[in-house]
Amino acid sequence: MNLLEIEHLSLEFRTRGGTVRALEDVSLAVGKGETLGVVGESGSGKSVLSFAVMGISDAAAKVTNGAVRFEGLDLLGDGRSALDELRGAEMSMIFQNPRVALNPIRMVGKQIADVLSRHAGVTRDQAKTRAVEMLAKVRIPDPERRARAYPFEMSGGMCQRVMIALALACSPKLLIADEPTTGLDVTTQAAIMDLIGDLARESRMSTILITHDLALAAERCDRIAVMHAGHVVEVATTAELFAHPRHPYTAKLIATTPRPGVGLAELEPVPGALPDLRGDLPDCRYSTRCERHRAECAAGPLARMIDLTNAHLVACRRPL
Amino acid sequence: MNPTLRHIRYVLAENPVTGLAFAGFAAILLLALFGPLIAPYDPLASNTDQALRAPCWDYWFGTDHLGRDILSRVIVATRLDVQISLAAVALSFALGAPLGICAGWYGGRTDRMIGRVVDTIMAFPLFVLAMGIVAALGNSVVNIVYATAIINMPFYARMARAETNARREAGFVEAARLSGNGDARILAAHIFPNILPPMMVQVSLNLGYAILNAAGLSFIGLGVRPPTPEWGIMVAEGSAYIVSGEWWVALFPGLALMLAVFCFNLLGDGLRDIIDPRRRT
Amino acid sequence: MIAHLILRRLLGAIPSLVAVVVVTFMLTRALPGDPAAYFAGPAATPQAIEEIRHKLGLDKSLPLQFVDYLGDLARGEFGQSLTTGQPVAQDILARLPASVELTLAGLILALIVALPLGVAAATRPGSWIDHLARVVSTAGVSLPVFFTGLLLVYVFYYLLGWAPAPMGRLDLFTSAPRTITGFFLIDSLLTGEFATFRAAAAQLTLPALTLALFSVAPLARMTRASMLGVLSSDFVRTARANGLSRGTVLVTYALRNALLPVVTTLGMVFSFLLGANVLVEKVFSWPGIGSYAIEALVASDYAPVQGFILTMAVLYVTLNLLIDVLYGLIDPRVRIEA
Amino acid sequence: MKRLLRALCLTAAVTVSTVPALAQTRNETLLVVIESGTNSLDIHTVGANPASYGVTWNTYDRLLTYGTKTLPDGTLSYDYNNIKPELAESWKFTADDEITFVLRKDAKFHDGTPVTAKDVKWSFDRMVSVGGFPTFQMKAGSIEKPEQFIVVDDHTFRVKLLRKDKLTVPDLGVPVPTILNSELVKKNATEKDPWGLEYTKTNSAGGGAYKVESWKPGQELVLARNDDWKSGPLPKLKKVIIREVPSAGNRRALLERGDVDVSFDLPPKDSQELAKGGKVKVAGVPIENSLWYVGMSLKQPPFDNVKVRQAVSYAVPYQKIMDAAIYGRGIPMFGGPAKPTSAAWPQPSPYNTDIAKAKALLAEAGFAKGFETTININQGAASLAEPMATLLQESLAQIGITTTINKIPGANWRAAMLKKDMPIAIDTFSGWLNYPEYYFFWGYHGQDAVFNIMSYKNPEMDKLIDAARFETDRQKYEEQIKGFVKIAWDDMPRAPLFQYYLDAAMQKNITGYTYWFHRGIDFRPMGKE
Repeated sequence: MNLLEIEHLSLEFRTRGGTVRALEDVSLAVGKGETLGVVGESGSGKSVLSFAVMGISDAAAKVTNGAVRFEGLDLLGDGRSALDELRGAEMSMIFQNPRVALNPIRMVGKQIADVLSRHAGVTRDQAKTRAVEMLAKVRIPDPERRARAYPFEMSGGMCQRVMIALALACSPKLLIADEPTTGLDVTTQAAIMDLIGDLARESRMSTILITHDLALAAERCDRIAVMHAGHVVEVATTAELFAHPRHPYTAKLIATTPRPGVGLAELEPVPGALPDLRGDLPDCRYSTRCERHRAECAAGPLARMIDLTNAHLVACRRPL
Repeated sequence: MNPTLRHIRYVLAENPVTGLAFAGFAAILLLALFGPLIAPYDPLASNTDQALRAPCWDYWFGTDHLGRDILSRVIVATRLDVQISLAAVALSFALGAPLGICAGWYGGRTDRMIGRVVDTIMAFPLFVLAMGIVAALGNSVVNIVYATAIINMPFYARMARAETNARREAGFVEAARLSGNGDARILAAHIFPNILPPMMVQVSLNLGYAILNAAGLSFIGLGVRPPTPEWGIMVAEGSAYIVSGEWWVALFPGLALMLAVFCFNLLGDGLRDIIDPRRRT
Repeated sequence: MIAHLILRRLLGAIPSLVAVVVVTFMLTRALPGDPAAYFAGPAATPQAIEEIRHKLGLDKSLPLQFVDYLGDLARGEFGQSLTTGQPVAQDILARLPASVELTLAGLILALIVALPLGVAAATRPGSWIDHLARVVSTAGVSLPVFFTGLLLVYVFYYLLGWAPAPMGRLDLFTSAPRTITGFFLIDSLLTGEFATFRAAAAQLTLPALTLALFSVAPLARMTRASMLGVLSSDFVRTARANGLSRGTVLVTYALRNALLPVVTTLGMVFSFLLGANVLVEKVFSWPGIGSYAIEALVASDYAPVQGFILTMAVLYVTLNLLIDVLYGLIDPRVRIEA
Repeated sequence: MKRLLRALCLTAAVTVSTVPALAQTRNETLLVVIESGTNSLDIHTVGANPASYGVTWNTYDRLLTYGTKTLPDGTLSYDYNNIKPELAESWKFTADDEITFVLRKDAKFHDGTPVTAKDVKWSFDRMVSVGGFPTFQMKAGSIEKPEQFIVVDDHTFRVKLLRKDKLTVPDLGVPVPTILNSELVKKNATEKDPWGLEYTKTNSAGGGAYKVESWKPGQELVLARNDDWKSGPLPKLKKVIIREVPSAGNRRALLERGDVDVSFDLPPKDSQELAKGGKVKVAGVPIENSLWYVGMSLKQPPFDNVKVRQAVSYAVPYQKIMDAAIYGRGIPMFGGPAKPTSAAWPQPSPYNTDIAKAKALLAEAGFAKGFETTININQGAASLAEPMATLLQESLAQIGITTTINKIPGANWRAAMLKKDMPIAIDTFSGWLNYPEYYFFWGYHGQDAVFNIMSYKNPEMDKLIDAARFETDRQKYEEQIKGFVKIAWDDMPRAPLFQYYLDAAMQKNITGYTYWFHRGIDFRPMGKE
């Protein structure tokens, strides 16, 4: 059984400018111990999806359809009340911009201890000791002293380590890492990703890695889901996806991804901009940008996720 | 429909209170314009036989100690009160905005000097400063306006300074500079129009404060000359009658005063919603 | 570090204080009226008035009077109040605690209402509670304080008889506690006079409530705005993602951060309230420095007006310092980077 | 069980015995609320305000005082015609130009020092030397120079008279000539302040019926009975607390709810309603030798024209003012006979509200179309004067005179009076010493005193006033008075409005309240039933 299953999830934002259909009919699954990458341009709905899973969506967000099952428990339905207990304990999340994602006026050790005393059923003192242990575990030197530091006194990489310590404090089964390396320098990025990978393997933790960096996903993930304008357009194992991208968008994305041996000048951006998600949208939201777009693409509803071979799913009438 | 109008309509629909405030504001303006035509009695005519009548069919708001109709006085007072607050706010805007813009634009010594002036005014207890100014210059509407303007000036100067500072390096300013505009022209034609919207919010909030300030001055006897109807002075006069049971003398002008200030304040909120949806407070 | 900050702030405040002294002097001399004529009493001849003018030093030229004034200030002399007949410094010292106690009580009362109101409004923006909070707090700030005060007296003292008579800090049968801080509430507790405490608290309730009504609005608005900002910030999202309880998220994470701008507003509101005090003290016969200043102003009694304004300016500077310190206590960034 | 019973009895006994004790203190304590209190404990100090008159009245003794009489409505009043010894045991004219006082042998100051003639002389020297109001007031009774005061022996004191002045003796019973403890004050005097004014401003140095127990300027004054007082019957009240409550509404509420015993000098509307309500009693006595009036400055044209002044006098809405401004708390001073028929003062003027006549007079004066001018009032008395001004303004508008109302801050009022630049002013004046010529000397005399705000000058009137001052023949004296009153009616520099009441409202159990010309409360005869 999969640890997490997202089924036909649709979500919209009610705003002053109109209703934004941020997610539409999104289905995904994450197995135990698996690392799933979710890639796409910014604004494609990756973060919205992860927030929906964690149940920390904006107040304006409204799930109109679908289910999110964690170990079989529907987090949007019957399991809603359990969500409070799950968050931070069974599933947790780390964010981009670690320096602002931590409480600026609370010592980091305390912030970790807060999580522990909430979920792990330990006393305040025990929580403190465990917090220092967690800091050591994420390879922060001199953890005793660092526990008493404030986020602004630490580097971005250090902050991200703290965030990881925070997320993993209660040994969750699922970690959602939302652009965990954005804003960090290259060496730190690698160290952070190594850390996440190591810790995940150690505890057979499932990971969802959300990133706009296809190269990073290629390096770290077992499977990859490509998102575009609130749709999942393609899902496949990493090797399969890179070898045989079937969706034109995926192909474009891969083409823009830096590879060893290709100079920056040769990279081409994905042409066109993401469509406005308010108002009427074509069935295939990529159609306005798609070079392969034909009249027939608009004929009849688009069947989601055509299962090709080898668990390779794509949402396109004219796949490559 | 153009987007601005649509946005305004949206804000109004979203926030019924703002709609109410706009309606109230319109009503106040109408009263200020046409008040003397609507008032059922001469607001200045005394009728000592009818002194201190409780609200009744002939006198909806009752009569005061000289038998004057309170409803008429409340209505007619609208114009003066609106005039006082508009004039005071306009004046403090006219004083504060240029000072703030200069401080924010030139920085350095200019900024420090203007900052010093503003700090000095702020270091006074503002209401007491207003009292002092009115007492020193003499008891007149014009001096109330001056006093209110002076004590409100720092708020405009500070705001204008901050807003200008934030826009000093903005693209449109750079563009204007490159196309050979002098400082004065940039400030007047580019900076000023851009900082106007946030300043307007401050203006509407200050309108209410200006009325309260004038009322407070009236209460301690530094106000409008009798027998001119003015809300503050009417409350002050009426306050002497509360304990003896003639509550209406103070209550109705007090309510009018409150409603006006209330409308102005909510209007400020509404304007802020319209101008900057993100910063709704 | 904080000491360094305080010192810098104090030095920075000196030019403002000097300007306040000069402006105050000019303002008081511009007041109409002739104190000499006023205090010469009934039936005074011009000659008698001249005598008094000389006695008061008012026959000297303005610059000379200013030099005299500066000399007095340097010696710590604020002059004599003609209205109460006492040295101004002594009057102000005796009355300042009354004003400050009242203002603080009003402020604390306002905070008790404003913080939860602001938080509630921020957690449900656009809801009925948000609108209610907005309308209620705006209504409070729309009322002239003297009107609110009178109304409260009428209803709670005259009609219902719940509140004690509005005649100052204590009723006639309770004697003031031994002066330690000058705040009756604190002094009576320190000396263990609980009856006095009750009496003082009872007298304080209505005027403090009047001030609180006036100051709920800015505090609640700022709390709401600041909470809205903080609640949508990344670290609150982190806290929520970590499953921290609603209370912890709201109070320990969001509110503490949201307090920073509220503290700044608090300072502004406090100095505003000191001004509003002038009117409230008049309504409640509160023996504070506000009512003292009004009487002096109306009598063109220079010394108390000057002393009062100077005291207020110093208070304002001190207040800003306190806010800086408070800021440092809440925000480690200020503390460590200072 | 027995023990419990005993304990119960004991508790009951304690309760029973403490309650009356408390009630006893409450019964011997008087709570007074006033608008604003004294600024000095000594009437001789610079700028001592009117509230200080009442304080010194109770805390100091004078050589002489006045007896009391009962007015027709039952209220007690001081008796102008009955001058009594106070600190003096007796006094008599020992020569035509000499009064000799024999002091009480047993009188002591509050600190126990016996009162001697030395103290009296020092006190008299002081009041004629310090300048300002005290010196001035004594001059009114021809008491001017230290050389006039002679110590005969420890208990005999003599005053030499400069001239025969009928005001000399009455002037010794006003609040000013207090007898101070000279040794105590001298000890606290400095070179700069030889009369120790700084000391007595905040310290009481007398031997009066009450001692100052505590004084918080601007808040509260507490007086305690001087149990050793010998200059009169021992007062019933052991303690008097005078609290300042600026808001008139609050003062009324306090009284109506029974939280205070006396509210003094209250607004006319409150007096009228409280008197009508019957819950408390209101003692209202017309203030002697006093008058509210509309003054017109002869220095400000067109008020130099007598017809204009008369026109205004006919336009004043007298009855409306009586009803709406002072709620009947005064004696009307209009609509009297055409000529003065008595030598009383104040007395009603022959004027009445008559708009037609006013218009005609204005037309005669050449102002048929009216003119513009200002009505000036004292901010400090605005609660009374403002309604009057408003009514006057409305009435004047009917005869074409457009006016603005100028509220002049209390501090500026005296300066404005001195300048005499107010075209129309509404004000009051009252004299302590109850003589018509005293009033006219200040209000109408060509010496142009500060209270002659109209700057009215008429040699004929001056002659009559001056003559009346030293006239001994009753008949002639009355003729002189009628003479200058007649001139006042003809020339009409000021239109009399009413003689105002001094109102004191008090709980029904309060006894002994007495009206005094100085308008302070005398606590000595007061008590509670």
